[in-house]
Amino acid sequence: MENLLELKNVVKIFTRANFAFSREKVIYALNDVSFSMDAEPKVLALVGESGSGKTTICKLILGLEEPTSGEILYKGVPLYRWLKENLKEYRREVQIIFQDPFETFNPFYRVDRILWTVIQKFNLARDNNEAKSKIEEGLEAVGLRAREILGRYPHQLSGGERQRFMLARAYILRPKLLVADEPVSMLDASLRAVFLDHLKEFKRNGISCLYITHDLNTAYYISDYILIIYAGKILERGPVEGVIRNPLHPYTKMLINSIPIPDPNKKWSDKVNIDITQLQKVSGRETVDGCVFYNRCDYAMERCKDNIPPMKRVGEQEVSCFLY
Amino acid sequence: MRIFKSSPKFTVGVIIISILIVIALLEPTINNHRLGGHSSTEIGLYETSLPPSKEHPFGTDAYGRDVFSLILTGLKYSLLIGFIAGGLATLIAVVLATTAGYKGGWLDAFITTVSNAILIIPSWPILAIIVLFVRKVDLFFLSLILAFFSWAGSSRQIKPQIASLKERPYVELARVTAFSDIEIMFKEILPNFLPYIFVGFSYAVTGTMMAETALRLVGLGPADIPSLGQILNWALYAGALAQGHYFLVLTPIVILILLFVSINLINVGLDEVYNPRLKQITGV
Amino acid sequence: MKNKLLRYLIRRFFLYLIIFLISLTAFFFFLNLVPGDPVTRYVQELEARYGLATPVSEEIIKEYKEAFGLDKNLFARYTSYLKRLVLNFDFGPSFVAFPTPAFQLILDAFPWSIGLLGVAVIVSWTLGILLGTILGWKRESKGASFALVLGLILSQVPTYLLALILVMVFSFVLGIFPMGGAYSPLIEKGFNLRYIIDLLYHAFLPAMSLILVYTFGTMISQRALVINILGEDYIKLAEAKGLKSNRLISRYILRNTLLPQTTGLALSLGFIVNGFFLIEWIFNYPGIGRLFMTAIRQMDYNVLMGITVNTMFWVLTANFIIELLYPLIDPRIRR
Amino acid sequence: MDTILEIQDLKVYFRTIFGDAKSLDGASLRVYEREVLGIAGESGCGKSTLVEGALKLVKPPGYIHSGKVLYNGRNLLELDDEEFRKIRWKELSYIPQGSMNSLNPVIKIEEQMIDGIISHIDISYPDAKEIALEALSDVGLPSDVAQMFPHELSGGMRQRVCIAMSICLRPKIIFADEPVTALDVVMQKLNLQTIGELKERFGVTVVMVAHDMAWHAEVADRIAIMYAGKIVEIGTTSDIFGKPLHPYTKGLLDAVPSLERRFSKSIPGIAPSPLSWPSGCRFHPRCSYKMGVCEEIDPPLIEIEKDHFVACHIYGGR
Repeated sequence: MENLLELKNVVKIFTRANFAFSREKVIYALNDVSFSMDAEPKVLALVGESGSGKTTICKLILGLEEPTSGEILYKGVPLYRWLKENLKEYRREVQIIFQDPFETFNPFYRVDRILWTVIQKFNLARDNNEAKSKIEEGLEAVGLRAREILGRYPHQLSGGERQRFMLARAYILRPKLLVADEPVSMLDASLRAVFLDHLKEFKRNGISCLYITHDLNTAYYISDYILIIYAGKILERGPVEGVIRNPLHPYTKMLINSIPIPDPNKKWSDKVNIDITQLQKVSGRETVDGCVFYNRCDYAMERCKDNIPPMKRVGEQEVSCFLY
Repeated sequence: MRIFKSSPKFTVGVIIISILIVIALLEPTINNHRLGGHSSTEIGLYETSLPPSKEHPFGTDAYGRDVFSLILTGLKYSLLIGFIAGGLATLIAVVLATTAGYKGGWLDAFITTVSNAILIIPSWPILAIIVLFVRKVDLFFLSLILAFFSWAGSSRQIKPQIASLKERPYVELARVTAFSDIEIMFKEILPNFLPYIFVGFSYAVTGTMMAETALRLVGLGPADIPSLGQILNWALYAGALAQGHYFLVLTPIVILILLFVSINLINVGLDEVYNPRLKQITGV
Repeated sequence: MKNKLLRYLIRRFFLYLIIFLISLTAFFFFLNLVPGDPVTRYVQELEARYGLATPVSEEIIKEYKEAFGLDKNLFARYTSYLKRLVLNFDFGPSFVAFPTPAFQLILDAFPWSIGLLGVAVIVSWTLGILLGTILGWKRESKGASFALVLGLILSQVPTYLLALILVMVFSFVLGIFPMGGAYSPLIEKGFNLRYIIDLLYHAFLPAMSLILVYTFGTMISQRALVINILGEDYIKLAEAKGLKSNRLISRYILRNTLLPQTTGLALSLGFIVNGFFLIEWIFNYPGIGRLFMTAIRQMDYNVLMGITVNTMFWVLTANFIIELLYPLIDPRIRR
Repeated sequence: MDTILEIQDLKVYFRTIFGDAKSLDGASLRVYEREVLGIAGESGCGKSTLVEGALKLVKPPGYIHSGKVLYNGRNLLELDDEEFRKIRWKELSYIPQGSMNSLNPVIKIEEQMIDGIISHIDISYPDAKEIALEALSDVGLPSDVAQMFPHELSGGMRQRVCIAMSICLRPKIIFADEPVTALDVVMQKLNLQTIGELKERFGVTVVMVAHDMAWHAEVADRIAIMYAGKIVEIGTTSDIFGKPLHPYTKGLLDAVPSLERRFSKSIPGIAPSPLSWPSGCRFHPRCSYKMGVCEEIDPPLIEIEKDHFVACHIYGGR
């Protein structure tokens, strides 16, 4: 049973050049990222701070960007062959939920157009009323009433309704893999749970989900397996219960330790001290040598400075750190 | 359209420009009726330099032509050149701006530098020399060179919009729904882009009209096309100022100013409606 | 830090040099590819005007061509033209005032233009920014809506049309200002007060026709900039800090409009110079504008080319100098 | 504990072409001395507008409709701008949102700190610089930050500069509007702890607006829950988390996902719009305890037990 999705040593470099003969500024958005999702439907969370490269991974999987080196395989076949030879089928099987509910709707058209084009493009219905029933079924599945939603313009819908509308679009398509890039970060806390419940339900309908977020709470809530990414490199991965309950990598520890618990009796016990390296803006690395977390790590050793720690298996989890 | 209610500037601009356009369109019938079939540029129809009267609301000029009809013809030709050259310039601007905005990178930087260069360098002396030394200057050639120098202005208005529209998530959503590039361009980007094309177009029209009037004022360009600039030239060279025929000089200027101001009002009105922060301040 | 800034400026300098050379070459080739050459056109013009017999003109054209080296092939002419231009600023002799080189004519006329243009632009730019800031800051004040309407109209009037109106109203009708020229003919030139006042008296209308238009143009754009900035977060914090309004306006609002206004000035120089040529023609002001117009009438090719190249050079240099200020105005550019 | 500031029935509306958006529709609140008061609620509930109203920072098209802000026995809203300006920053200071551009991008950090100081106490530039550098070290920032420009600092550090600025003149009350929202998790903890310590280190009262209940659990002494432009519950942190009274507060606490439990439940329905608030109690369309009276009468805020107020008809009887 080959993997549904696999990334092998993917590297993505962004160069910022301008016209007047200047030396290009090289930024490593992703350096040597490898992970895979097997065919069995699951929710895999990719957790990282802003600038860690998680959105770049999303764009690479959807073919909106090409990797500088390394390979992306979908069902064992390289992505570029999918995009060249049967783009339609790939688009049918791999779909996306964007972060900003206000920007994913073209303000010029009514919202129904999004569902109609999906049905026409992938000819999911033989005639109009089959299409209509598919649309209603899709909206019902995400708790929206067709009567209230259809026929309206995007600005007449709330943020929560719009994100669920996008879920309905995915539901109609029945993709194999749904990539969700920070789908709930723009929603109020009270609406998040209902959206995330629907994502969980999708798993029962055989739809796997790559859930990209900076918020460990929501990742813990819905995912089965979790990857921690920092400055373009995967530092730790494993089943979510294990990684949250006993984090291995110092960075994961620091993340979990920084998340406030909504309970006055469980306040933070330690005090964070500033490290001066935090002064400058962090966005990707210009150089590649050594562990990416070296200058913020409390356990940094001489070894960590110049060579990159390989991925080691510890129990069910894997971690890239010389401590193990 | 909600826009009329929310921006008085836009409404005033639209009213003035529509009146002027309607008059220009009716020019052939009005002049036929007034001049009994003669063309308004025909010399010696009436006595020379008559003061304004009922029959000749703007009087007559030194060559015995009725100024009112002359102005109408002038308005027609000025608008004609303005819209042809302006349309051409906008076409060039939209094509170059979209390729630059859509492709980005090296091509984008190159086109921006070229358009900035054209903007920075004073175009009038170059235009004047070209028109002077080219033997045969017809309407088409004049519009072409006018368009060449004014596309830069409108491309500067259009390009930032294209670049920002291309980045919008709904374009990426379209790409993920297997839309082809063409479909994305025309179905997703173009509809939201129309207001900006109009802004670019109005910049081009005012730009070319100003340049054309400047050329004709000093007597350059095709004499057989009596635009408002040409009428002004005739008036000045006939010593209208010295002889006190101020009306002859004032009327073409006032109409030109009306043209430029009304088009600009439309632009400012559009900008206030589409620019959230300006809108917020004006309480709309 | 310093060498990065230097490298940035050197890069920009080369960019401007390339723009200048390319536009010069494009203009030169375009003109020469056009049917007929300047000399023949010039002689034809003379015939038309003074009824010279046609056979005579053949030899004259040939002699003129040799004199101006127009008979060599295009590329040779271009290289020699460029060599003369770069080495000794020689634009070639003027057709009309034959022995005097075009460069000399331009040199005499140039200070008049720079003086008037420079003063008018600086006055209107600063005045426009001040008025625009006030309009943006105090929106409900009584004069505000009137100034805005006036601004919306005046900023759109081309400078040369306003010049016509001003000369008509103030010189011909009211007669309180001279009809043209830079100084009254009998005046005794020299560094005395009477001469200076006379100069100002003559320069007032030409300057006003530019100042009125460009001041209101800058005012309108400044008002929009200020309104935008007032919505920014750092203004909210500045107000929460309880800053005195003049400090808030100067260090927070004005300071942030400097960069957009400077780029605006740089990009509109070309447009202003366009109008300025005509203003000098209307007011018969002895600058390069009037020289250009007389050269137009006499088809004096070398003077025309000289003036165009000269303005092109000066506008590009002005832009380069303004760009030098960018890093000082906005620290983000230094990065 | 005596009251340092009291807000009475404050209303702030925004003019739109569809009529007035009543973002803040009559909020009453007492702030005690030397406490950290958390103001919680979701987007659109009017919590930021409350702070902007109290500090008279409301910009057109918004306007202060009515209400009083009592401080030192005076109603601040009746002071003219110049009088209000005198007490700004010296007594009432402000920490802006963690968004990108709360600092003036074109002038140095040092100058932005100093101009707040010089506008209020008349001392020389070097002395003011001394105060600024001291404030920077109070929040653990090196002194060469003063010579830097905002774009050279990361988001978290920029926010610490804002915190340093707000304590330069040792004010009585600091209003913080979503101070850590746009930051990374680690930076959020760092800056949140600093804000929490302001009370002990400088004896200052902090009013912190934030949408995340977990932040209030960490630093707040008392919490006011806001919904649809009004205050629906006020109580000590332990009371709010331990014995939440208002149905919306209960819903809010259940909805917040956390690493403690993998289960959270949403509040049904959608947030109402300030252009047309629901009649009576504004939560009734989404409330599972809804009674007939809830749709007609908007329940007043009453003190059920010591320092624990709630606006809900369920408790009306007692």
